[in-house]
Amino acid sequence: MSLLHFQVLSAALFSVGLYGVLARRNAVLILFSIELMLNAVNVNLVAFGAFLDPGRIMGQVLAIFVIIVAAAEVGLALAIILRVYRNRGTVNVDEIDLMKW
Amino acid sequence: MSPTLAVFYLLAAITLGSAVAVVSSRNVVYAVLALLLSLVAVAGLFILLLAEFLALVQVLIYAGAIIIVLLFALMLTRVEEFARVRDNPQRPIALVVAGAVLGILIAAFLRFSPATQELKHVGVTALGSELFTRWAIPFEVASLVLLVALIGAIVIARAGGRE
Amino acid sequence: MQALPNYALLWPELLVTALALLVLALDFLVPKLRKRALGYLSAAGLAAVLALSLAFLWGRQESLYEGLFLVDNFSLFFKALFLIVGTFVILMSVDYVDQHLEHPGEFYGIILFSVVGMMVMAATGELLTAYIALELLSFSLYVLVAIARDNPKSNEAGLKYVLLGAFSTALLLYGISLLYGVLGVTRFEDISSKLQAMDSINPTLLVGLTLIIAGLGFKVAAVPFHMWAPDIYEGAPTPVTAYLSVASKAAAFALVLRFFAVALAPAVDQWAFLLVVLAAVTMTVGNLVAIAQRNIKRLIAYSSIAHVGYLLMGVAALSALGSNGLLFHLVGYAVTTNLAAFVVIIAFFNRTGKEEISDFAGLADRAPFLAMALSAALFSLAGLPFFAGFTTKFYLFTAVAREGYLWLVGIAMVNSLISLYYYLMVIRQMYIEPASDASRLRVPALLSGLLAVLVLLIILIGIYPSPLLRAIEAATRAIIPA
Amino acid sequence: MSLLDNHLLTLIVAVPFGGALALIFFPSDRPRAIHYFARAVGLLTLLLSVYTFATYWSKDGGFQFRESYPWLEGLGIGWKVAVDGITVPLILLTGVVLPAGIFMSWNVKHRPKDFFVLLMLLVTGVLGVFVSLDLFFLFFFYELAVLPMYLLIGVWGSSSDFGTFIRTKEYGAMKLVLYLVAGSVLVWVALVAMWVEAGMVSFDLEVLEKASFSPGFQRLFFPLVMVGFGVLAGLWPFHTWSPDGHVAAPTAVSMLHAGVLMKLGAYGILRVGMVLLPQGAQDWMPVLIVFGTINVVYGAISAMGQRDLKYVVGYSSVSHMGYVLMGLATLEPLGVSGAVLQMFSHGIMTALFFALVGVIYDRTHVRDITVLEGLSKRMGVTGAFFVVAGLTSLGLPGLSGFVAEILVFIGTFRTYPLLGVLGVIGAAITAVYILRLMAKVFFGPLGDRWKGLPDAARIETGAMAVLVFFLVLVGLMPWPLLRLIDVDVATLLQRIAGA
Repeated sequence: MSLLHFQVLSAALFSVGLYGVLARRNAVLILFSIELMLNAVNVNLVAFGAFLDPGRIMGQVLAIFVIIVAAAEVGLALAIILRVYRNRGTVNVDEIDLMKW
Repeated sequence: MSPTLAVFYLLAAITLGSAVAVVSSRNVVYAVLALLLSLVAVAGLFILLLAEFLALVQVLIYAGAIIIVLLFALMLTRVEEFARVRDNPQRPIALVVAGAVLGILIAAFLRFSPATQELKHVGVTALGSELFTRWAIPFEVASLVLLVALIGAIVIARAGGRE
Repeated sequence: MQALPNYALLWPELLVTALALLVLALDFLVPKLRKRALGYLSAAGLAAVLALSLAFLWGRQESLYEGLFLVDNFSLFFKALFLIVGTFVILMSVDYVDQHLEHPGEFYGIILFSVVGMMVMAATGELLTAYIALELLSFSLYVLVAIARDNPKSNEAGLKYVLLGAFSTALLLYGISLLYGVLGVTRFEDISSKLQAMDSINPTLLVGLTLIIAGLGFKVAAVPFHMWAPDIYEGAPTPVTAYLSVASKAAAFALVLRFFAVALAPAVDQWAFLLVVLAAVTMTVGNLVAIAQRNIKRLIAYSSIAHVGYLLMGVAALSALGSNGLLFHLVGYAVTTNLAAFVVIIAFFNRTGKEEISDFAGLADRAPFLAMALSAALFSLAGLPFFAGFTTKFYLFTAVAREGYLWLVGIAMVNSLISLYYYLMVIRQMYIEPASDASRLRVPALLSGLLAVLVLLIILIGIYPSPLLRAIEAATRAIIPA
Repeated sequence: MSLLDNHLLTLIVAVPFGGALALIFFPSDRPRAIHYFARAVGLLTLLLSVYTFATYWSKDGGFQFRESYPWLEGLGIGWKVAVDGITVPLILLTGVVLPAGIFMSWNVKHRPKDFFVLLMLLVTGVLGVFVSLDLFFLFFFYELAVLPMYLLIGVWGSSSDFGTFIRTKEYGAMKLVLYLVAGSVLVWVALVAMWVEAGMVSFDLEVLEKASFSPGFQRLFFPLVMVGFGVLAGLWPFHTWSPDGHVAAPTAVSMLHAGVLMKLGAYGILRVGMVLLPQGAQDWMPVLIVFGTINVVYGAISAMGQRDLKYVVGYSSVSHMGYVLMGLATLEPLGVSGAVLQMFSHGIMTALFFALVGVIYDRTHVRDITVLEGLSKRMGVTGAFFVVAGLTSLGLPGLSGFVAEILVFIGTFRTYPLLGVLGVIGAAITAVYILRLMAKVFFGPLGDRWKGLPDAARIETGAMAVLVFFLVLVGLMPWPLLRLIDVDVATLLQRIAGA
């Protein structure tokens, strides 16, 4: 089990998330895809911190912050999504088109 | 293959498999569950990296938040409507872009092979004291971020007004 | 245990936070009719913090946690800018909030929180802190954009903003994680010394830098990461649009400038070309697409994108003079000029509820002062003399040319010419086309007063820029020693 | 009067600017007061310009009335003003045309306040360019002179109906502004390049003059200056804004724009291009003189084909500016002096032309020369003045145009004889269309529609009489002007020859 294992995993997770952001139309699912990308970030941070950083701590600290903010982001984004859903009855981003993208 | 490596592959498979499920599922509820699974598997990976505290944070906060999201979604909307999922016509483009990014990242990682050190536990105390001294300022700012998210979520999602 | 650091250095941020909490608390106590008072209180509070900061912090050179938080002229310059903009935007919003929003307390409170975020962004010399501060700003803006809950356009803008914002943050963070992996540090000065020690840039770091530039590119709305801006500008409540186009942009540039000047200076060859291309494409696309716009807020959105292109030149041509030029143009264009334009748009919208460019027909007869002020703002944006835009553009372009980018400056000047065309189309509506509704528009005294101040500032910067430039030079010296 | 002399040039720029500022705060519902105030400002400008001319007269040439203050040390920009023998006549020109234009605007009833504010900003720009010795301020005022044009034409201008299509005033305004700003962009690039090349210390013309740019640099950037300023001078093929813009513009604006503003272009080529890039000037002048000749001939031929009286004058401006460009391009003392004198002469003449067209249009509401017939029977003064302007335009001896054009022709014959011939042919074509026009419009049988036509009002007659006076005066006594011009032209040409 080496650093490269984690890096490749993180790269794969990031790419899957990126694909999701670009391919999905449902706002909730776009949000989830972004969370996958953030997880890829965390895998990177923790792995780099563990394998490379002599202090070993900074990677984890960074990851904690990312987790906290990401969780808050899910909550806030969902509140907005719900509001849109109530006003418009849809959460598909390409049907939300009062203004062109 | 060492046992840890076997565990790594298992967790990696779960992480990626459920991630793919998240981005391809036709049902939002399944997607939430897959995301949850993926998050938990990543927490397992953190344990492999001897970052147990972080694994705990990941499960409690992150996965917790996602569960709340799930409940939220189920409670406030009718499932069958929320679950009506279709994808963009631009899926092939998305696939190409994501594939290219993956290729670039892996190519870059293969050419980056620094000397690594032994994995070692990081005490929760060390992490905590670091968090509250050296990183006190971002920590406080992060609490404001949470406050803003909370206020915002309430103001925006709260029923009422001219509905 | 080391000695307790000097937390007193944080007092401006703490005061604004306290003010925000106070406003939120008062919101529960003050009866509904007196909500305007919250706006005035917030504005007065920010002005007070501004005065105190300028009085006590100018010229200080101190830092907390070895550069994690810096008190220097650069950060103070931007803090003053944010406090001024915050004050103006809050005062601009009061009427609008009265008429259109249900939650004044939260509105002002969140604006104040975002000011805290921006202040930390300008003051930090470390990536994690920068990221968290950026998130405080972004979260506040997500909420502010969507805060008109019953307006579907506002909801829609909020949704798009939060999704694209989160996406760009993910790119930025992945870039940061790679940078941390390769260099093992996150403080700007450490990054700089590590980069200096490397003989060649390894590909992982290069990918990381590219992702960071892409993520920041989203935040400043540089092409090709700009597509969110027009929709969000159009859909957001108008005072929030003003805030977005001015403050968030300034904050992002504060961060970008310090990051590139302090942390990435040793690797300048790796990213300068990327930024040059980004700048050229951004200004050209912004200006060309602006020509086709019918909505005044979208027009300003695209014109802002174009101006981001000009500002990016200042980053690409990184030097003391380039940084001066960037800051100068940021103040001249973004702060004074855009704010003035938005005061007019808000005043017009409050009275008529309209915001299409064709709705401005005959404004010269209906509200001569508004028409004159908007013309001054548009001429300033186009870079015509007597107005701030002329002097700041001249300075910025000259500074960029000095670093050997004369061809880029040529492109920028041609762009400037293109922009004149669509600004003139707005002026044509106001002065030449007849009004469909000839009734006179009354402008409330508060907005007139703000507008008068801003127009005077536009002219003052245009013809007597020396005092402002001296402050800017002092700010630049904090990040780029002469 | 040393206090006045020490601040004369700042004052001469400040007067119209201050007038504009003061007018902004005038109550809009007092149109008479606004008109009177504007006239006072115009006359004060005239007074100052005459004073400048008269005081400079006793000096030995070179830059006089210097003032200089630092403004932006970081880039080496300062407020530095001075005039030499080339600029003084142009300041006098501006001082004469401004009040004439203001008096001719007595019938502006729509938003007179805004009109005069913009007009004065325009003149501030013009005077600023003439006095500035700092390239930043030169450019600043150059752009300032363009800024008010869009509104001046768009709000107070008039559209032309060609039967099959309409040239709207908005079109003319937009075209003019975009062309001129496009030209200024080229100039701007060149200015910045010179600043960088000269060591990034100063935008001061006199400092840059000593920088001795490399021949390659000069060859590369002179065309930018030449074309950039040339656009405003009506240089072919970038002249098309000029007829469209001048025709759409209200009378006073056409007078100032064709009379004075176009001279900024030629002045810019001289002051920035020839002074700072002498080697480039030598290399590129053969090209400029060809274009200038095309201007003369092409402008004259185009004027011949027009039916709209104002378009005739518009194209004749293009043609006459060609003489200025030709003269400059000879790089020969007589030619260049002739060019500067032509700037003055054409400025007065074309202002008079546009004033006359304004008077006629105001009475008849027609500008079609096939319809206008025998007007001098009813409009004697107008007809007489038109004859003076027309004869100046075709170069009759005794009027200012003759002196200027003969100098240009001599200069051209000495350097490019073939082009000199073409220039003379251009003058001949001018004679044809002007004489034909005068015969038809003024001296034919009186058209039935025009039986009850009133002549020019007293105020108009007065304003135009001043212009006529200068045409005759300079025609009879050109030497006071030429004396000033010759000294500094000689200095300039020595510098170019030494490059």
